[in-house]
Amino acid sequence: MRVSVEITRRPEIADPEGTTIMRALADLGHRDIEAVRVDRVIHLDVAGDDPDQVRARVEEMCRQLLANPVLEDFRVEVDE
Amino acid sequence: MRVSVEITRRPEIADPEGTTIMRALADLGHRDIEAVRVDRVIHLDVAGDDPDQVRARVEEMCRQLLANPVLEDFRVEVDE
Amino acid sequence: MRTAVVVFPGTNCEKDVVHALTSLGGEAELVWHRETDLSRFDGVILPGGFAHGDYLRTGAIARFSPVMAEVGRMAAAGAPVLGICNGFQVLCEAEMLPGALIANRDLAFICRFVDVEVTDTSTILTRNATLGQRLRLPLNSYQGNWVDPGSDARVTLTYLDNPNGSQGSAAAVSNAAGNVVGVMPHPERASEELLGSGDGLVLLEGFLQSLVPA
Amino acid sequence: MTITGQPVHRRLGMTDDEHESVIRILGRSPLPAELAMYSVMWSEHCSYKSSRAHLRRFPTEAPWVVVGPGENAGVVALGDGWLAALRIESHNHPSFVEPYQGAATGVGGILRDVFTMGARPIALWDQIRFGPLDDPKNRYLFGGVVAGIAGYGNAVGVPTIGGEIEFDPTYSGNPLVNVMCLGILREEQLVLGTAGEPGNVAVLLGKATGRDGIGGASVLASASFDDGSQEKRPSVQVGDPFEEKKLIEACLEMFEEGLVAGIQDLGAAGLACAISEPSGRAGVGMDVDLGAVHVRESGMTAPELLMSESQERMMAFVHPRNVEAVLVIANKWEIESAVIGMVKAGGTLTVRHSGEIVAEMPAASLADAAPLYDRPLRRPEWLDGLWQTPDPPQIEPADALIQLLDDPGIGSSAWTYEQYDHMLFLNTLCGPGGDGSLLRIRGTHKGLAVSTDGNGRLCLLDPRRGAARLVYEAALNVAMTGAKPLAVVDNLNFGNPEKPEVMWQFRETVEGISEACEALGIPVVGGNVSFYNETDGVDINPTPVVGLLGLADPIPIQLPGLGRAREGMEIWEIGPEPTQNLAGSALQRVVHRQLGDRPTAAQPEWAKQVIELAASLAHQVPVLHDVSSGGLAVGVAEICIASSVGAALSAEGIGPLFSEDPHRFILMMDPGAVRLPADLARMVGFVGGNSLSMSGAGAVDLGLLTATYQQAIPRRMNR
Ligand SMILES: Nc1ncnc2c1ncn2[C@@H]1O[C@H](COP(=O)(O)OP(=O)(O)O)[C@@H](O)[C@H]1O
Ligand SMILES: [Mg+2]
Repeated sequence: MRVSVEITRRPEIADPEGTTIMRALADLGHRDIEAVRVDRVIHLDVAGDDPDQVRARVEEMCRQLLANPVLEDFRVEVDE
Repeated sequence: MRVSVEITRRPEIADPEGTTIMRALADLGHRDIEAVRVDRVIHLDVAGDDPDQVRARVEEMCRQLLANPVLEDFRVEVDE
Repeated sequence: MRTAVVVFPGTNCEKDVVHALTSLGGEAELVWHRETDLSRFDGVILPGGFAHGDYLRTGAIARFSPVMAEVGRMAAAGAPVLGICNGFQVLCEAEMLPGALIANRDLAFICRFVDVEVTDTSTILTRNATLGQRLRLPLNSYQGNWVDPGSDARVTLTYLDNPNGSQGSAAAVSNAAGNVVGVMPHPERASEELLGSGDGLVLLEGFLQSLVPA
Repeated sequence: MTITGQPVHRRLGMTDDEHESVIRILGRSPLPAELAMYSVMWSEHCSYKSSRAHLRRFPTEAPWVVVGPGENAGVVALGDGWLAALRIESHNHPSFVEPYQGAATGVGGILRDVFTMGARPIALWDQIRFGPLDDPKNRYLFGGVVAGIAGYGNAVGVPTIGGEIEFDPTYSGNPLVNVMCLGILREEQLVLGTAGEPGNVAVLLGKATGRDGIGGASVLASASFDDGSQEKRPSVQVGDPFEEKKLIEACLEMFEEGLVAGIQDLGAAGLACAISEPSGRAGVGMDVDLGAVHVRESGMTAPELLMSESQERMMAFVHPRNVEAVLVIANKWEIESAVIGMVKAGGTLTVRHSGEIVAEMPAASLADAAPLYDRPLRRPEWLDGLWQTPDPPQIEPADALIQLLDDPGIGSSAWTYEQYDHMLFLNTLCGPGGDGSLLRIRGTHKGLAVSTDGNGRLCLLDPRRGAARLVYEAALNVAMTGAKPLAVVDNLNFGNPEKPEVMWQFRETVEGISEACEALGIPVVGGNVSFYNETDGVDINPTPVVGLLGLADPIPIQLPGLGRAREGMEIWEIGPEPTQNLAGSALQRVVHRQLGDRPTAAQPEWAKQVIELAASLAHQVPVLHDVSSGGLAVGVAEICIASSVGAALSAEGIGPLFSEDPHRFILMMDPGAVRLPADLARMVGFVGGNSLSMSGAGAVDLGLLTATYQQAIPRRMNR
């Protein structure tokens, strides 16, 4: 099954990359951007056919490896 | 308006991050993952109220800066 | 004969490049990325480092620096333009060189000497080298993995033992005319036996000899 | 700040007595912002309240000392108007909470301590310690810390040219991440952390202030770990090497133009520290308006603004006539800046937020009035047990050697240092992989040599002897690059200072370092103390780390190197005859898996002779290598591997082959090339063949040695 995990940086955690991109966009004339944040999406193909089981397994992977609990939150979506 | 841009890596382009994650997951015992691909999502807050205009402007930013046509495609979503 | 060595915010090899060039009798001057007139120079080097912190994509933001228009103009006029490491990445993003650079195969930074072979001697970088000549140069990059699907690019140097997954083992590529070259390993770091190798000198000499009064 | 449960000051890690003395100083009970300031400034991390009394023991004077302990970094004179600035810092607790960012911000912090002095940082060294790599958690921490040091150091553009890696169960719940930085400057560029004269303007430079690490380093580093450490997580700081790079260049340009009267980095205790310490040092006061601080998040309270540990910020004190020029340079380098205050006469610090006074106190009281604890000491009872000589299992030297080379703390560290840019600036003459590092100062004949050394097992068995031996080992390492020892910085990583045994270990360590420095005639010019390295009540082995700077003048024309051994060369061991003593040795840890006996004491007279001899031999012979971890056998094996040639050792028996007794080094040279003093030198074998043989103990194939050594870390990190 195709699963996608959005890993988002906690709002209170600084995002130097987002800030730098925002400044670059401003230099290019896009001055009316109020905020830029960069996150990651991880797409996985997981064997299995029970969506709930698959979701549970992927959430486990997030806690183990994919997301950094200190800095990030994650959202798992099973697109059957 | 909140706009999110998904920057997806072209299929023919190698994805070292994806392969590394897949290997790491296997080490953790998750051996039945068939594919892992890592993409980026850029969230922007853009001033303006006309969704089509905002979309057009963000697509322009993607062509200019946010995506590299050699490596990536992009998909813009305006979540009003 | 003067060479402009461009400094973007985050560039860090600029003084090393000037040191190596001047030790060969060349004249080089640091130029801030906001400079808009390079007419007093006969060639340009974009040195290594982390322009704009490598944020978004390496070289993606630097490409829009004011100085880049001038770099483009000089390249079009046939002047020698060399991008080293991060400078290579900037030239790709600026579409002055084919392809792009992505993260190393093993997703780790690599700083060590690597062996490369000269595969094209008709560029500003390799004109003094011989075909098949082997050079020992320091690599120093996280995104040294060059890709260019369906490429017909001119590959100038290749790795003997591909350390980062680069397509066709390319360590350096040039534009069709051979006056714009991007090289991932650092010739200026191999400019003295005392530092472990002098193999970069033949490349930098080639660059200096390619300078012709603008 | 709304805080539930117990009184605010306790939640901020302040004892009731400390709270009382704040009330005494102010003559009233403190406002929230004032309490915040005192709590961070009086935290163990910032105030050294448990260690200060002992640190006074260090010898800190020498004719070449320009700035000793007390400033952001120590500064020594190198001659011809050149100065070197050096400092070492720990980021142990933050690296446990988030290895990548913890290590990265540790690098950022130590860099600021050095360029605050007006110096350009030219190199970094990392001393990192973890639990065994068979535990995935330790692999994660090790990988993350190395990636963090690489990610920040490489991008900020300062090479990391050496360090030390150790793996030991004692660090499983509490890794150690120490980073040392060296900078150079010309005399006239020296700047201090002083606010200077009344009228000077306080300019805050760099990153916008957010809620990062509120109470972070200070409170985090001042409280032990337990399951509660989860709660502390939100205060993790994120490093931005790009911002720091611009900040370094901007500040150095300001110094060159002589625009800055004094400057202070914002590290632990953030703004609270950066406004109070420089005022205290200059005996002045200051008016500060928090409303002027450029912020990343809206609605930050005064305490938050004062305690925030947002990275990449500096506080410059500037004469009014230079403010314009300073802002122009900040602009050029594309860093933000804000005028947030003005220095005033009389020592009162007055902090305003949206018009009203949120804090007012004697500026000096935040540093000088900090509590000073003379904590009880007790020699641990268990030490006598440990001093019994164990009877180790029998083992073939050849097998022991292979087991040692396969240890990730002894095997090749290329996996780590090849992730670090160690060549930038074209000055690295002796880089990672050898003994001491050597950097040239271009345009001179001078070279700066550095060695960093720690050994938790030795110091567990005898903190005083162990610590002294670290200083001698570091001195010998720099001598082997032709350098003369100049100065020491130290990083004291210990457990919970409220335990008398830990304080005893601390006192003994300070004593040992002091004795060795006095014997060598070198000062301690700076350092750092990290207490509360314990998890669930278990303290780490006492782990002092010594960083020693030496000066080579002139630099040897041809430097000795491990890779320069050739067929037919003689192998000599220089120094006192080793005993059978194995206390704290790698053999005990890796092979016997049993620690015991009392470490051999250093012998200052031998040490000085051996160090001077090594420094002169560095100009004459191709191969020098000190005998340390793994003893003579491992030392010779490392040379064989680096030179891809075998060797035959006449040395026999476990003691001579594996003892780590001090003041010894290996020398290789063509037969009779140099005359060696008979009382110090022993011929122990020849270079040649493609295996390493130890007389009466069989031979080990060079290929096997090499593969084992090179794979020690990669095979465990599966990369
Ligand atoms: N173990 C030590 N040995 C010598 N000096 C030390 C030691 N620990 C701290 N110091 C000195 O105390 C001063 C204050 O340290 P610290 O508050 O950590 O500075 P910073 O705030 O710049 O990190 C510094 O000059 C430091 O060198
Ligand atoms: Mg400091």
